[in-house]
Amino acid sequence: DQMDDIKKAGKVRVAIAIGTPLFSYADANLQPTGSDVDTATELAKDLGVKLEIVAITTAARIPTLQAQRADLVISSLSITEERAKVVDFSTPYSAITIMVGAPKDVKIASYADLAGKRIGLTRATTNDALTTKEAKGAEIMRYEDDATLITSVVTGQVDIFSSTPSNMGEINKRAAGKNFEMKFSQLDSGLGITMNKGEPKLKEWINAWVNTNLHNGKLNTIYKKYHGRDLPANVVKPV
Amino acid sequence: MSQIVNPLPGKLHSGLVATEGGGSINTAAHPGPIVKLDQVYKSFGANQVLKGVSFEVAKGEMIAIIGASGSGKSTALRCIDRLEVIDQGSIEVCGIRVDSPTVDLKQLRLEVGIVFQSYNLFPHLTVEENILLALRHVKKLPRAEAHQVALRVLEQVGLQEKAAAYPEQLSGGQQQRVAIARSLAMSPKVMLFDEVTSALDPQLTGEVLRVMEDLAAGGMTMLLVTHEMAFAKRVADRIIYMHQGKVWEVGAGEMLDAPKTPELKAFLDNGL
Amino acid sequence: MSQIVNPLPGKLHSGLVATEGGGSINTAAHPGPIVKLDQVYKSFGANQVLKGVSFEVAKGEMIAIIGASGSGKSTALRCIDRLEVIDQGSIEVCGIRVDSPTVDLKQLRLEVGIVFQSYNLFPHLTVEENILLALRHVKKLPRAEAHQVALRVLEQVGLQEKAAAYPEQLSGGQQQRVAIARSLAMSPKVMLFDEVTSALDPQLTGEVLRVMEDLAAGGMTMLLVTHEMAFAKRVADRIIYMHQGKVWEVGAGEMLDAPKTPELKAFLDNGL
Amino acid sequence: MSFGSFTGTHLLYLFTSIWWTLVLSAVAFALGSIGGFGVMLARISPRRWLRWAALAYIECIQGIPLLILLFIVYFGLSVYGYSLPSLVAAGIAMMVYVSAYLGDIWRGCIDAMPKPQWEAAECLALGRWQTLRLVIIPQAVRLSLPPTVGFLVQIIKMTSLASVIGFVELTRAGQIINNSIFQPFLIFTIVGAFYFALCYPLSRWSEAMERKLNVANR
Amino acid sequence: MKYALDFSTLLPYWPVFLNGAWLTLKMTAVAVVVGVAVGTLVAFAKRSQIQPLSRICAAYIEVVRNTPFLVQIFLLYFGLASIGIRMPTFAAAVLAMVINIAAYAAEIIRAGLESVPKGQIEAAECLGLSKWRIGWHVMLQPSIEKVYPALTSQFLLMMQASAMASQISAEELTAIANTVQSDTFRSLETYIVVAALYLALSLVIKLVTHVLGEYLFRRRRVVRQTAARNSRQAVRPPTASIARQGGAA
Ligand SMILES: Nc1ncnc2c1ncn2[C@@H]1O[C@H](COP(=O)(O)OP(=O)(O)OP(=O)(O)O)[C@@H](O)[C@H]1O
Ligand SMILES: Nc1ncnc2c1ncn2[C@@H]1O[C@H](COP(=O)(O)OP(=O)(O)OP(=O)(O)O)[C@@H](O)[C@H]1O
Ligand SMILES: [Mg+2]
Ligand SMILES: [Mg+2]
Repeated sequence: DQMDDIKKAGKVRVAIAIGTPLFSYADANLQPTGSDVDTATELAKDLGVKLEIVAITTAARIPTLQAQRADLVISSLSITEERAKVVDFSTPYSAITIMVGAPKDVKIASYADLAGKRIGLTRATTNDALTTKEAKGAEIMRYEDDATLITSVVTGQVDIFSSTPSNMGEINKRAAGKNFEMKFSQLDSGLGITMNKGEPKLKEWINAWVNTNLHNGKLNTIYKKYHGRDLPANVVKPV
Repeated sequence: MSQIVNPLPGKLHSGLVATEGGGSINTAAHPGPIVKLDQVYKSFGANQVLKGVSFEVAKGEMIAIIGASGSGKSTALRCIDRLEVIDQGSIEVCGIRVDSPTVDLKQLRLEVGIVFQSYNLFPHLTVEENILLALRHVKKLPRAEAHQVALRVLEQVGLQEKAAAYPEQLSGGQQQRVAIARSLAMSPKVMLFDEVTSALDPQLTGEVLRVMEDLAAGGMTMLLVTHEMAFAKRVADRIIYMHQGKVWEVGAGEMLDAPKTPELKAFLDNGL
Repeated sequence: MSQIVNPLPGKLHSGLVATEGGGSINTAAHPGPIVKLDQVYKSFGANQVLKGVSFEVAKGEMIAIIGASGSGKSTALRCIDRLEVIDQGSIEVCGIRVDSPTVDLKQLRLEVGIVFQSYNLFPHLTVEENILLALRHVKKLPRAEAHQVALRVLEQVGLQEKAAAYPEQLSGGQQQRVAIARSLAMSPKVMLFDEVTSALDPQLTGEVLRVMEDLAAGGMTMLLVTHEMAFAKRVADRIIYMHQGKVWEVGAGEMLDAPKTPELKAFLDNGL
Repeated sequence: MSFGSFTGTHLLYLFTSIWWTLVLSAVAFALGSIGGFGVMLARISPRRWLRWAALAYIECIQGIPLLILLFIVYFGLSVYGYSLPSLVAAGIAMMVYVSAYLGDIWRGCIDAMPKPQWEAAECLALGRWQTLRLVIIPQAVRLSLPPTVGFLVQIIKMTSLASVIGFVELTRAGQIINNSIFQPFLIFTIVGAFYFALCYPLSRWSEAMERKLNVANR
Repeated sequence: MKYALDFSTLLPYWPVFLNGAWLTLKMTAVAVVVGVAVGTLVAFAKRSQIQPLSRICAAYIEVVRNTPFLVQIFLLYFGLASIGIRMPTFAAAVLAMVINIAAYAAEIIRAGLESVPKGQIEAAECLGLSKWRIGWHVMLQPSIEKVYPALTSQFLLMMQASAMASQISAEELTAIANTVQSDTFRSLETYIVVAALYLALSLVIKLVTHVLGEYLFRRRRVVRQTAARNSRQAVRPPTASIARQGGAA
């Protein structure tokens, strides 16, 4: 039983893809930081064990879990049906908006407008799955993590991207004068803390923890600290 | 294409000077000797190798150069084909001033054929391709014509049946004969040979010497460095004995029987 | 460790057969010759090199094998030490059936010492280390004892003072003598020598031949391939002339003065 | 354009990550040498099946990118329940890869030893393993030094691939810094310079040794 | 935990895998052809008498050979873009590969050029062949023939190195693998399949280069056949020379 293992080891291994601005990234001192990192820290504290961050790439989030290299993944992982077939999700602890962004002077209003255009995104994300399915005829450029995507947009390798508002904020900070804006929203999705299947004890504890901390406002504080706004209402459900 | 034809004050020499007849398209007819060295000096660094070498080769003449190792024989030959640039003096080949900085190298090398001790065949080409290379790309002969020429020269050296072989499949003597054929194919006015048989067994040496003798009999102007005294004596019109970078003795084959200088005597006593 | 001692029907031979005395620890005393080849055949691919070679070497005998290049002399020697496996026939050395597939190679090679034209010293080891190598690792002698043996054999070949030198610091003749010493150190019952002086200058050849002569005088059983006719005639008890993979003539040294077969006559006329 | 800036902290971080590059290189080389030695022995074994097996191993491994081997080892070992730190995973993958190449290089060196040396040792009643250990290998080592050092350079460069499985060595450190300050040109130039500083002396050393060998053999 | 390999999930993806393999092959082919051409020029330039030119070439070769390909890719892709030079992924990946392989090829070809005996060049001069003709017929052709094995093993390493282009969004085989494994959650199986595909690709490249070598270098074939025909005498096995070691990692 994983819960017992964690307690016995005295540490919880949480896989986090460092390279997702605002959720999980390296600060000026190259220390991991972001809302997911804070969430993991709080969780470990409440669990009464030490936190060990397993740094991974975005595409490795689920394989790492399958490979038993981590006990949990807290890494802006959207809850989807496909993923739920192979791993277990907690109830949403946070949320992410997936959107298509582009410079102000580019006219895009829907998936149809993307045909024939190059759009950048991060491999093995919900953006990837959704855009690949919907944006027929677009040339999709897949990067290994959000940071590489941002580097590519900032350096001008691609102009149109599917990402999150927070990433767009980063891009706008770095690529002055391009004025990237949100063209349309693709999906609002809840993020789950992810664990292997068949761990009822662990799942129960995590769900309870998420619930508690949503209602005592702790998770909202963390979110607001990095993203500058409150968690969407559909995440913070009434009791 | 204009040559600097510079008729130097004529010098007497013992050879037979025939006036040039038909001649190739590019070279103006000139009355002088085919090859003429005048007070040629050449050093490698501090090592003065040629110290005022002068001699002439008349049309149709065959001259053998002999001398101890290091006496400058190869260097003299290399200077004639401008593989080395001389320091002082003048060299003229078929009316071309070889020492001039503006010498037309291509023209010079069409006039002169040279064969070395190491055969220097191109290993990745067949015997025929070795011969065709320059015919096609320098003389720009059409394929069929070049092929005819190649066959003719191969026959001349007795190797028609080896046309499709690669150099490594031939004996040393055969390779050397191909090298001669390759030079011949360009119809040079004069052929230079630098110890072409030194690397060969006595038996193979025979084949190559026979080819050279045929050539001489056919009227080719030839200048050869050799250690084969008997051959030199029998075939050469004149023999030049070089010693320490100078022409020490010149004469007909009989000079080997009665050397005038002690140096030549010592050389012959050692060598034979 | 049991040898297959297979007493073949005895064949007469002109040599002197001495019965084996003391013998080494591992080999059963056996009455026959030290080396015995019987109808040995050996081919390389389609090239049949040995075509029914038979001869015997008795204890203390010194036999010289002569013959033209390619006649199979080296191959015969190599077969005796099982560096080549024969196709047909039998070879027996000190009672060991060399042709048997289960032959005890280590035992065989303790009985036989062999020295080649190319000395094959180990270049990364000093002279003494070359000799010590097998003493320590095959004979498992303690260091001090092995050192004694090394000194003794080096003295035997007159090279005590070179013990610490590396092979490349020695002349060819010295290297060859070290190679002999290295073989001797293992106290073989028979020594094979394959043209051990062919690569040497006449002067260096002398040193090596003297060592071999001493060895023969000391009663070592020896089989040597050589081109040194004078030496063979003077020192060998018998001479074997091989021609085209066969033993063509056998006899004492005088047979060289009066060859019976035209082949040996031709060989001697060419070679001397 | 410039955002954030490259600070001393970053430089220090890169410096310390060189250490991990060196550690991984050392591990890969040490493990790879052991494996390579085994592969070499198998390649020259008198047993035919062993020679073939070694040949097949070499051919297979040399046909697969190290990146893929890394993924296979990283994910493969752990789905069977071995959860190893990425240093170990990278070390094992590189051992497999390096041993195929080193085994091949070393076999070439052994083959280049003159056959009479084998025969001379054999005639002194030395066994096969004794001959190899006492006569052949000591000589072959000299011959193998230049290509081995040359390959060490390859190994150092290969460690950059371990970045994709999250092992923080020089290249990964560069990526992490870039993700924070977005100055790829500067950062990767510095990273490249560090690699150059590590590899260039080794390359020159290897070349110098090779030249010396060639002169000695002439 | 017992894990059972299950490849059936990957079955629907075979066209995707083949696409990736095809792109890998295409990138490798273009890089090899252009790279060898550039490398040849660099090899001649490094031998040239013009000091600055030969120095620049030497520096280029050393820098490329002593830094990881991955770093070169990043530098080229992001670095050039951030100073205003932008290019499509395929072009960027192939350009990085060309820059890489050209340096290795230059070094290999230079070794070949150096092994052409001086006498042969002189012989060609004496036949009146021009500098260019000598460079092409007398120097380059036999050099290439000699170093062909070293070159082809470099091609294979380059094909493997192309896997790193996945890091800059080129959809070659490795990138495909990353996507497929995140779709199917079958990472081990995916990478095993991809390893097998790479192996198959390298066999294809070996086969192609072998056939090409037989076709281009007629001499080897002719000499071998004649030797086999003429003498059925057993030949001693040639001593293998030490494997030349290159690499693109
Ligand atoms: N390229 C060179 N650079 C420096 N020294 C040279 C060069 N070529 C020849 N020499 C020197 O010039 C001298 C004469 O050499 P050359 O080859 O002309 O002698 P040779 O008469 O042909 O002797 P041999 O009979 O040995 O061929 C020798 O001392 C040689 O060392
Ligand atoms: N390992 C081998 N493989 C193939 N052919 C061989 C081999 N060893 C020897 N031969 C051939 O066997 C024949 C006899 O060779 P061998 O060395 O026994 O002659 P030899 O009498 O010792 O001559 P030499 O006086 O030249 O040493 C030769 O034709 C040689 O080419
Ligand atoms: Mg000379
Ligand atoms: Mg022999």
